[in-house]
Amino acid sequence: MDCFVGIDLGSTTTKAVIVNDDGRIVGRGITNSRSNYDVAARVARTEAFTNARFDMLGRALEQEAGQDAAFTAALASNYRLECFLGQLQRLEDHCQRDLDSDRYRDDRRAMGHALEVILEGVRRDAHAVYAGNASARSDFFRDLAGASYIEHAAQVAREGGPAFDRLVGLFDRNIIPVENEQETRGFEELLLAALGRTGRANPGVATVLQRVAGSTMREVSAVGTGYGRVRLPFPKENIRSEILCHGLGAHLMFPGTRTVLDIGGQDTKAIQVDENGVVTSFQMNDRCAAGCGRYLGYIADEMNIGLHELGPLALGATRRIKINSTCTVFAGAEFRDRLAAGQAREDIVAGLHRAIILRAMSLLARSGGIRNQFTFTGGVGRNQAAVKALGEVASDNYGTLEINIAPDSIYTGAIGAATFALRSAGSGVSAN
Amino acid sequence: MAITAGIDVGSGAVKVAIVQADDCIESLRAHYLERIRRRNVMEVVEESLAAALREAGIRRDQLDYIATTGDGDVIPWRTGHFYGMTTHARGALYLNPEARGAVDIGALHTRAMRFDETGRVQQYQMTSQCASGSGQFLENISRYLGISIDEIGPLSLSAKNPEKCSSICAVLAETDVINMVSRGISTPDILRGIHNSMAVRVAGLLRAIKVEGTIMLTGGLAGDAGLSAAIADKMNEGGKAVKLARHELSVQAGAIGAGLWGAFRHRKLSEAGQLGATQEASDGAG
Amino acid sequence: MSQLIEESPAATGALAELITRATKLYEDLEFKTVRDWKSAEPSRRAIGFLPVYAPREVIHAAGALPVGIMGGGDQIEIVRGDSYFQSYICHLPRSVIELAVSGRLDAMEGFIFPSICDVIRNLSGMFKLLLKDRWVHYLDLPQNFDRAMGGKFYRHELATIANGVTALTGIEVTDERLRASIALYNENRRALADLQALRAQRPWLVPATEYYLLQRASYLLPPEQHTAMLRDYMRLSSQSARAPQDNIRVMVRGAFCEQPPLGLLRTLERAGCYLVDDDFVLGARFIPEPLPEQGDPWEALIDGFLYRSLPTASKYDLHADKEAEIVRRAREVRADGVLLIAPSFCDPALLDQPMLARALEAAGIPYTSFKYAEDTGQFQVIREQAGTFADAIKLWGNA
Amino acid sequence: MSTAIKDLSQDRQKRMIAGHYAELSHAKESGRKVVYTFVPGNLTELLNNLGLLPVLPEINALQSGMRGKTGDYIHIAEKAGHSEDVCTYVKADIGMLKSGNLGPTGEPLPKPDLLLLSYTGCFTFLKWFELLKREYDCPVVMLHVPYQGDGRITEQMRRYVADQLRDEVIPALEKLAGRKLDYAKLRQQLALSAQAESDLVWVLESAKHKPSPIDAYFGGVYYIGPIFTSFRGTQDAVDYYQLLREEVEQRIREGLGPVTPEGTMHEEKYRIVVEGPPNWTSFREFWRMFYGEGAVVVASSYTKVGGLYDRGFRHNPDQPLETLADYCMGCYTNLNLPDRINLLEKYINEYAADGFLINSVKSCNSFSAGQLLILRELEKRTGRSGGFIESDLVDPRYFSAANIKNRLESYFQMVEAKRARS
Ligand SMILES: Nc1ncnc2c1ncn2[C@@H]1O[C@H](COP(=O)(O)OP(=O)(O)O)[C@@H](O)[C@H]1O
Ligand SMILES: Nc1ncnc2c1ncn2[C@@H]1O[C@H](COP(=O)(O)OP(=O)(O)O)[C@@H](O)[C@H]1O
Ligand code: SF4
Ligand code: SF4
Ligand code: SF4
Repeated sequence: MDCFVGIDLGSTTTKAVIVNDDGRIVGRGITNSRSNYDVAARVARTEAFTNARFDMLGRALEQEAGQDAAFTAALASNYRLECFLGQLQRLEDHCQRDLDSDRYRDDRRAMGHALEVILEGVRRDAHAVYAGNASARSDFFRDLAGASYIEHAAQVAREGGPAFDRLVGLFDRNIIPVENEQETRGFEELLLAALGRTGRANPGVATVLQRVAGSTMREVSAVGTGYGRVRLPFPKENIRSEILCHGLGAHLMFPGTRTVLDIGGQDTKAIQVDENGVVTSFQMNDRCAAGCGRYLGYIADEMNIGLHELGPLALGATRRIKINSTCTVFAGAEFRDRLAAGQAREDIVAGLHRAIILRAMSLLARSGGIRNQFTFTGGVGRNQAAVKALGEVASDNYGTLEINIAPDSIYTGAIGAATFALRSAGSGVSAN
Repeated sequence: MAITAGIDVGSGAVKVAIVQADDCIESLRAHYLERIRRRNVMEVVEESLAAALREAGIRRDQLDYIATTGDGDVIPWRTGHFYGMTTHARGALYLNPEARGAVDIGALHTRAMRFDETGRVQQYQMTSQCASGSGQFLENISRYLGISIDEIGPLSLSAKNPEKCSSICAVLAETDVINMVSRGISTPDILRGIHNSMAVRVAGLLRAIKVEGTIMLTGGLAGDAGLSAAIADKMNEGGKAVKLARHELSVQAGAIGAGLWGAFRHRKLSEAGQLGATQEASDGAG
Repeated sequence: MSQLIEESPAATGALAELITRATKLYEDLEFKTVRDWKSAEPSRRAIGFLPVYAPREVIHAAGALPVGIMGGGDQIEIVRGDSYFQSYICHLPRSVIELAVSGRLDAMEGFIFPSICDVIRNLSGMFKLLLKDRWVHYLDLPQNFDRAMGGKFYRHELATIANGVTALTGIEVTDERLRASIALYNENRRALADLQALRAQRPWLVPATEYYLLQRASYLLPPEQHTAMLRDYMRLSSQSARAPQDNIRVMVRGAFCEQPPLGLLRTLERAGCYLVDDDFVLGARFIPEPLPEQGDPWEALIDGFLYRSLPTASKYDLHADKEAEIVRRAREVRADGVLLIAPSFCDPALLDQPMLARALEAAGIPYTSFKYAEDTGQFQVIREQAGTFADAIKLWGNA
Repeated sequence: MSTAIKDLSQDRQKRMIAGHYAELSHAKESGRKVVYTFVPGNLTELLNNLGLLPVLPEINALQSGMRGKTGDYIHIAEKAGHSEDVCTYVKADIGMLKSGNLGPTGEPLPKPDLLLLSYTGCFTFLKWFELLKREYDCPVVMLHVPYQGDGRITEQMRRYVADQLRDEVIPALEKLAGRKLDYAKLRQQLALSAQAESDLVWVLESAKHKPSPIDAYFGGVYYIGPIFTSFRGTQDAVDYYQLLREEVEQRIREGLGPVTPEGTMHEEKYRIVVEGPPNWTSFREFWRMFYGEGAVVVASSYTKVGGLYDRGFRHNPDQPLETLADYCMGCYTNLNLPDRINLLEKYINEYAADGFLINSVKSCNSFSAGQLLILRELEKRTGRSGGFIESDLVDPRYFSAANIKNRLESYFQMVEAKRARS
């Protein structure tokens, strides 16, 4: 199969999308952006390819081995678990090596013991998460392992183990190299390991797996975009402005799109496109990151809950509180203050969501207002409370609107980029 | 002789000092610091006060005055509240009697003050609603660099080619740091670069209030040797020699100051024969 | 003064009612008050004016209600207003635009933009583009204070305003009508001066927020109603059981255009500061003394502006000594200290500050400075600064 | 060949400016009196007529900015209590003053004997001279230039300015100079002004050619130098503009594009109209972001701040005071917003621009307040793409190269995509 890859190196997350030569999306991958952009891009891309193979796999299994979608899903979960455990093992190795350093001269044994207990707990949690009967805070190893590590570390510290700060320090220091290392096992190896965990497979499954794992996926061309795009190891003509990619991506998902709002981790963009997905005007937030996705991140941290829990919480609000969105870093303080002043958690959180949306409204107005249809993209599009607030404010001010939110919205930029890759490859062929 | 507690409720940590003082002698009986770490502040306050009292070996009902500062005015059982710069100035003076100025760098804000030999604040400046160059900011950075807070100072001091760090925003700085790492800049150089850019702001505050002589660093970031070196460099660029001092109890300056003011007010009130009231009604010293 | 003091009792009865009325006026961003006033007679017109000073007498004499447009405060949601201004421009014009594009200013047939700064000046052009059906006039107040030059020019400006409003109301501004309007506003000036005197004398009777709300009411009510409101307030508050607190006395300077949120005033008081003098809503008493009610009324207005108006950061008067003035006034109201506060990004106010600060320093008057915006939502920093200021004065005072 | 010619006009300008600074540095010895004044609405002819030497603080600030000194100066001013928020020209000037009144050349400038506050198009000017007055303790004379709020200059406005000139400004200058204004000479000066103005307009309008032989923004700021500063009404200026015009004629004959710091620009890919002042601290870098992408600025409003001549105004020797009044009131920032939009719209159409770009500077409310409405109106009226970037005049902290480059790139790609479609 011929593949065209788009990579969106965002400030918080890196996304990769693969389209085939019909322009259909066949694979998606996401990881958190990190100190090594190459690695982030590689990880996202690998994940997208994995995802694409699962896409093929699902169909092949159903047709050729009579396995239903649930089976494929279980297989995929186990695949992710396998990857997670591999990373966790590397984390353990790093930590063990670190424990040999001078820093732990005095409490090496206690720390070592604590580490074992904690990682055992993390492992248990991971099994539960991937078995699908617990809600994950995030898709990322760093977040997932981190949250569970901290929880168990607190427990260990409470029960007389080493100090909490010290335990967390160990994690903080060693997570970085782990994130920047690649999985050494190939797709097939991981897949077979996952199959072992899944069990109860029909005969013929293994053959299908091997065939799919062995089929070629040729990367014809790739286009990079996003905040960190200039750091991507791509030639200049394969780098596109994130504005254009977002505009195009939104257009592809919803051809009727005229206005796009993208709220990412550290920037917000308002984009107007024409009927062909060509950008006609745009606005971005300036040097201050107030009111972007990270703002919600700080709030979630402050409340010690997952990002995905924030939206549902805010939907429970009963009173409208007006908050002027302030510095992202102060979001936590604002939250605490208002709580101390007796306002309800739900109401405050809803107010904070609304504040973000109001900020975005300014950018939208600046770029030329909201026209029908209106497409909301970026990570914050996953947050239902933000979506609700946006719907209210937008229709109050611009009349009835069709508001599009795709499940793929976080991939918008990458979809645009992948399509640019497809188009440029196409034009390259015809030019020759 | 009054025994008082000073409680400094910050955004990062709660600090408690138990102070014993009369007209001529002041002594610190105990001090305690507890990081809040997203817990309920009032619980942390109760816990910290209990711990400090234990250390001092006294009972809570033996306290003559409970003085709060920082966000401590939410504590219902306080005797009186003093504002942050009032208490940090007093605490700085206690820790270093030669000091005539102080910079308090905490989790979210930076405050600079100039005061006289009695601790009376004469001029001050505070950063506004932007967390660039705050403790929280450094904490984020250190998380990205995978080091613990205590390592920041020593690492920064070992920098060879400090990186120029231009970003003003604490949030965007995180990405900047990622950029730097990916460009192969070493951790010490990044940290010193950040310290230098923070120092410019701090030096700006200090100059705006025209302090001279010895300046105490107080607040959590006083523990950061790299930052204080950077500030000292910046301050002395202009040729004017200022002496920057730190103390191992710098982070407690607010709590100590509050305790001392509490003792002062206790004396005034007992002279005026108004003891018995457990709480001063209006905020502030009155 | 170290007695332990109770929080003064909240206003009750008629006083509370009056304050509620003033608060409602303040919160009336739909300008319902104006619409109601107009609906009483179909010929009625209203003219909005931006901060700081506009010759309300002329508008009034032409049969229109002068309405102050002071921004949107902290309760209005800015949806489109921000999109007209970059982040480094003060807040007031955003909310004014929001009011305009959301139709809230439809209650007014015309607008006057007094020359106060480049932002307001350019805003006048924006109004011309956005509200094409309304009369929009930029009022160039003279910066030349010679009667033969600046005076002559101003006379012409006043005539332009008179003609503009007359075109809307059909009522000619005769000398007679203008003298009558001046007389009404003179009454209002006297009442405002009395209120200021009362507050400087016994600030606990006139809390900062109430004083502020009363000033603001003058920008919505016809003058005679406002004067009555002031007189009622003074009587009721003096009879109330309000008792003094252990606060310091401060004077506020520098805030002359964008208005502070009420929370800021409250924060200052809670942090231990009585406001005994300020320059919020400055236009309401820009010419503090009554103007002559005989003779040429136009000359009276010109004279008032050229020679009797208060200093502001946007008036360049070669001969005025703003440094001497701030020191004199601080001493006159017996202020323990001065708060120099200014709207963020306000060039005129902020560029004035260092000059005022230097004067206060030379005079040995304690001062501190900070910035705000009409929608400032967090007051911790301000509370800390004002609180420390109050602490320093109190701990070494006779406390 | 063409480089040799280029050197001639640039050289000439450099010599003129160097000569002026030399005169300034000897002002005290030669007994010449020094007057500080502003660029918009400057009264150069009057000063020259009376032998007074002008100093333009804005020019000092921008030149110090180009030489990378303003960061420190601004710091000094902020240390002295000035807010981060206010105009950085003012702060750069205050910083310079506090560093020993150092001019951009590094040599100290003479103190003013008079501050001539021709208050045109900007309120900050008022505050600026109020501050300077306290530092230098010298007299101020104020010329209040009314704003074209209703989009026109009325007879009353003209009278008001002319009256002030006659009764306040000129007497104050005469007193300082110790002699009377020579009206016959003033008429000659004004005639010379008009002559240079015509050549300047010709040069600026040469950008209507394709490819444009000049860059009317980055190059333009050099072209307006002499006429906006101390040389209007002098033979020097007339000669300079003649020379410049000949050079540009030559470029047109040769079909050359504009001169850039890296030689002649080759391919003209985008023709852009720019509104707003440039950034001075990273001027070269900023310029490169344009010519590096093949973008040439064909018209700009900034080159009209010290006088708007391409709508026909010329100094008129027959009515010296009235013509000065008209000049002052006609400067770009003294136009009301609707007129600024009309002017830009005309530029976009007449210069066949592909789009327009607004560089919004943090310092300058006079320029910046309302620019977002300008953006929207122009997009609506011309159908051409508008771009918006933010920077500052002389505060290096507000020039984020990566940020601006990102926006410019996206903008040019957008122009391209739009063009490809139509
Ligand atoms: N599951 C989720 N629920 C709610 N919000 C989310 C979720 N996942 C991501 N986000 C939000 O999306 C932001 C990241 O958005 P993204 O578009 O990936 O940013 P960028 O492109 O700048 O990296 C996060 O800061 C977070 O606020
Ligand atoms: N050794 C250190 N080096 C750098 N930062 C430190 C150090 N110790 C504490 N901090 C920082 O100090 C801050 C807490 O300071 P503190 O003065 O208690 O603040 P607050 O009063 O606002 O709670 C935290 O942000 C913490 O990261
Ligand atoms: S206010 Fe907060 S988000 Fe904005 S620039 Fe400052 S630190 Fe960054
Ligand atoms: S607050 Fe200042 S800058 Fe803003 S409109 Fe008012 S005077 Fe102008
Ligand atoms: S505000 Fe603008 S016009 Fe005024 S001095 Fe500053 S840069 Fe010049």
